[in-house]
Amino acid sequence: MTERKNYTASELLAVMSARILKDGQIVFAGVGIPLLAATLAQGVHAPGLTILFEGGVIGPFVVPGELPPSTNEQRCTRRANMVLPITDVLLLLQRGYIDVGFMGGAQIDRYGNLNSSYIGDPEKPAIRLPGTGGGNDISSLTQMIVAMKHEKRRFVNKVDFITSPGFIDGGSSRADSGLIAGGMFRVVTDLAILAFDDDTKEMKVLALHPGVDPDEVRDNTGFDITIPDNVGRTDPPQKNELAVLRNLDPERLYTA
Amino acid sequence: MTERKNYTASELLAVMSARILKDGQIVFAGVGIPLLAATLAQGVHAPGLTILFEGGVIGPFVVPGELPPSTNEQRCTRRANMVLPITDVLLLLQRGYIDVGFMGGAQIDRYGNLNSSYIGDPEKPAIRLPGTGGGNDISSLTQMIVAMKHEKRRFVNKVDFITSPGFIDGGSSRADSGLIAGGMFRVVTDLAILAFDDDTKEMKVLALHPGVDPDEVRDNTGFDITIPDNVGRTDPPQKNELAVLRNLDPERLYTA
Amino acid sequence: MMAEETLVLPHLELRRRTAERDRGLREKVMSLEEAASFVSDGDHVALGGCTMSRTPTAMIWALVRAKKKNLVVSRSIMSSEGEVLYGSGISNHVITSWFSQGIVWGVSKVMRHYTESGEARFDEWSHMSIGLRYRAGAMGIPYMPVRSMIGSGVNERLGDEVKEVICPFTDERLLALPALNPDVALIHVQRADAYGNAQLDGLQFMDIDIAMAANRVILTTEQIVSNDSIRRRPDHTRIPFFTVDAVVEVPYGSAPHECYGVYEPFFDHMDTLAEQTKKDPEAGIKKYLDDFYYGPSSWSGYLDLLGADAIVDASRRGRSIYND
Amino acid sequence: MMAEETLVLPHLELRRRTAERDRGLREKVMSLEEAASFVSDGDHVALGGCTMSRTPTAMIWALVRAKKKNLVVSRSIMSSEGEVLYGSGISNHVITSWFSQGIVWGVSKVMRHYTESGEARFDEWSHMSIGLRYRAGAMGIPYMPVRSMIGSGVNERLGDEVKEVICPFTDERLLALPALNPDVALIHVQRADAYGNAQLDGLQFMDIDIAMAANRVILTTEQIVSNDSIRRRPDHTRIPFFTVDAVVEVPYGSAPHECYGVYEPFFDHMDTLAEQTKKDPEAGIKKYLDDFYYGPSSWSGYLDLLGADAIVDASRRGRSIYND
Repeated sequence: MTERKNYTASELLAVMSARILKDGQIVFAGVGIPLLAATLAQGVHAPGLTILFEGGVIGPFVVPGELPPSTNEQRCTRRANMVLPITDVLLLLQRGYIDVGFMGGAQIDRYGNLNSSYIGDPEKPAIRLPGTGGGNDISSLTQMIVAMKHEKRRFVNKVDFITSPGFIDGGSSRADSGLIAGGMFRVVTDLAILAFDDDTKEMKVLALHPGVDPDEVRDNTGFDITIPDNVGRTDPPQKNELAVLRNLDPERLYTA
Repeated sequence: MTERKNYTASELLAVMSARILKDGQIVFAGVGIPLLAATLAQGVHAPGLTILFEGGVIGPFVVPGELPPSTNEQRCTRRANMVLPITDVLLLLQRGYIDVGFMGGAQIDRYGNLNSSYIGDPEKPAIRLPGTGGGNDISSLTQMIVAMKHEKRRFVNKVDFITSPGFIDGGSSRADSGLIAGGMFRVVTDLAILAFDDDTKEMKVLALHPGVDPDEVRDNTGFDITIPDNVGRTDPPQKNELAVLRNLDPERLYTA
Repeated sequence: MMAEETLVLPHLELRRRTAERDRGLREKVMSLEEAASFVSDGDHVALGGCTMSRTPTAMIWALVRAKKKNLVVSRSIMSSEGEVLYGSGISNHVITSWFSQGIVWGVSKVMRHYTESGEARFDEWSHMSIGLRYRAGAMGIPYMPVRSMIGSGVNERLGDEVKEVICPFTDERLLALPALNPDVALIHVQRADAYGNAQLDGLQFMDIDIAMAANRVILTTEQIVSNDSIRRRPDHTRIPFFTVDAVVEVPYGSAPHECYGVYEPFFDHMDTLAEQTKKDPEAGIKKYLDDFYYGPSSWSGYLDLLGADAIVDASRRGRSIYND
Repeated sequence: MMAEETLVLPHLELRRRTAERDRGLREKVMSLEEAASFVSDGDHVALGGCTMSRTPTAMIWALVRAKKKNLVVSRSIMSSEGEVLYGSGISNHVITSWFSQGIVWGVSKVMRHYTESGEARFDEWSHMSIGLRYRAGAMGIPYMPVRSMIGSGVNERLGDEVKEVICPFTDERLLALPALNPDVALIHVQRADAYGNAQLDGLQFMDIDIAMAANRVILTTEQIVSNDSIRRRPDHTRIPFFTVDAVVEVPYGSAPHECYGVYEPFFDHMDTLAEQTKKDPEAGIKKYLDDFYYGPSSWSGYLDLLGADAIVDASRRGRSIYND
């Protein structure tokens, strides 16, 4: 990332994540990059995409410049089709109505497990993080997209604590544990788009972002990561994508 | 019942049932006599009594002359405090919020089991009756009052089929079957008020209605029934009770 | 009894069927006849409403006319629509807690005729058990523990369709009710938008759980409103659009039953039906079907037969709930 | 971890406690101070709302002033009220799925200080698991089967508080969540009548299940309305009177958090709190309590400290949800 770019790392994250979403999908989104990306997708290529919030909201439209501070306040309900109790909106995941769960991540490992609970030993943590929120339920019950900054301390060989399960120990271990549906689909970073091997369930690079060298990914990943020779390349963020995004977050609360 | 009376058998049933209800109770009522009796109780001695209907209604007031045809139509919701889904109103029974379940009966046996499903062998019934409705849930989950006509064919030694459980085979058999709460409290008929022995759970006469001879009860009961020597006597329906009742059902749909 | 292996859909199969559905925000307004194509012979069809309330009469009318076969039909409580199911032959297997025209008309002679002769099945569950079966289906769990139905003949007759479970915390014995995920749900509401977002006034019965549990939902509605009006009161939406596959505008779509706040039951019509099926239930219900189901060329033709007087009277009574 | 024998109340004990309550239709309007007497030291207190929405701030304020002790407090998601619980010492044990002031302020330094030092417990459950624990409690069943939380560290750390169960129909492995019946629920609503019939606008969170599950409910409300107005729209009532033990009228009772349609969060106040607790979390939260909890002589005094400008601004933003 040595070239000068006309977008921030967060904007890149939002644009690249948005492109993965498909029209007609039902997307369970967190605030921040996931919400921005899902709203961006609606504005650019997926007008029939539906956003759900864990606070109990189906099909809202975000008012530009009024991004909600969490998924549990009235700003989340603007022009929504329906609001319902938290437990019921989460049960839609269990019932199978949701195509994609989409959230940010603090720490992820080679099998896509996420940690947002403890840094260090849970019995005596160096840092107590806020915890799972809806993350555990979403990642347990549907196909996941995670958007996060690509840093070595965030991409670790094994998370200190599995808050939101990915493929656990890889292979069939997720299903063996009793999680028979869902699983990690994509991890989107400011360097690359990552996927998981069909058999081993190890993270691998699917495509590199513009100007990103494979070594840059290796250097910023805390475990050996597969980068195929024929690895893909993403197209840079387009003007219309950035324009929609900047209209949504003019104060750059989430895209600084 | 040879004397001339200024009330019908149904009116007697309604009045005698109403007197058993206490102020402040929450009563899950069926239509017909139970609803009339509960509304009568509200008007005479229990203004703070709350009626619930299985259609999903909490605390309605019945409009005189507009008795609902079942517990599932809008007439049931007049001036109600709340309406809610059927499953949720029934779950209030399971949670333990309800003091009394109050319904009519087609056939009852010595242990208070009710049948409203089959006359004869269920595999090849002589008569297929409409079935349980909420009866099974109510009688399984709370203390019950049943109001019914006292006839030999209705008071049988053993019901053809247990639609709504009373004390099953008597003794501890109800609790042993897994029904750890609730049970039959009173059966009100046009001849007497009946209760159940604390130990054997057999039906017995608690009080006889005005002018009723013990033999009249024996003759109209299909099993040996205990009538203690010191059996009680109920007071005849009072003017104010009958006046409230007749105002509620001026066309005598349920009190003919 | 139903074969045990098909009683509860394995979770992955339930999810596969759900994933296949087009759940995007899209218009799905169509005619009764078009909507009838969403019901296949042999389907499990769940009916919204209860007894004489918000019965999806118009959709049943369309299914009868489309000569569907071997439907298994479940509902909280069945009224005259159950007689229509048996009489028309589109279903000879119903699952419900209570089945008659209504308390005031005594025991249904049509129900008695078909069940006592063995021509049709009437599987009896407790009221709450049916509700909790739909709810488990709506929640995506395969069973729901319950404290009811235990110890009764109702339970006994269901055989392996219910199972005893032990609470792992309290060691209490409970009954496990099998989740019910109907193939199709027919639900009638006061208003919905073209996408299928539905608002229900008054009594909700088991409709929300049924909609969430079913694999397809056909919504009939008194009125189609704009999506804008739905979005102004999102806390009034009870059924979300992505559960719905067809939206049909059918004024008086529950007649001769009631639709809360819009019309009460057509009592005279119900009286006539009860009278007509008293002596010879089979002939009586066949004549009823000939007159009201096969006779008219359209739903308006059906309403013509009910008559303007009756429609006005039922509407006046229906609206009166909001008079004070 | 909690002793297993007290994790789920045996059903007969739950019923006994419920039967003892005066559930008749009666007025129960009282002051915050009077309502505080319904909370005993050591009680399990469930909070309605979620994050910065419909937090029962005023009631927590009253409990802090009444110097309650050893409360175990559960909520879907905790925000700054959790910092108040820890800082005031009325609870050193919370059960929730997420605990910080809010995403925009980063990780709560107060939460970190008390949990990392071992002074306080923060039991983490998944969001839906907490909801289903309340729901099982509301339904009167001792456990709820679920497909979530399995395989995670969250599950593992809960030890015997969760159990594996096998579906008797599909043989699928599920997790059994223990029912949660709080001793007391604190719920803030937009309006309620003097009997405790409550209406909630907008997001409902887990409040209805909490109210049904709890053994006592303290309702604070922006406004007390007549029972007549409740009875005109019975399908808007969300919490029935007989679950409620106290009704307290407290305008701005969720400030500095929001009450849907009435006011949005007091963001500047939240900024100040975050800033003030950044360097020395313990001193910062103590000062906050001194200023806002112990300082004012009444709830209006608390609102005075928030200031008219902030109240007007939060109200304008809150009401704006109905502007289009």
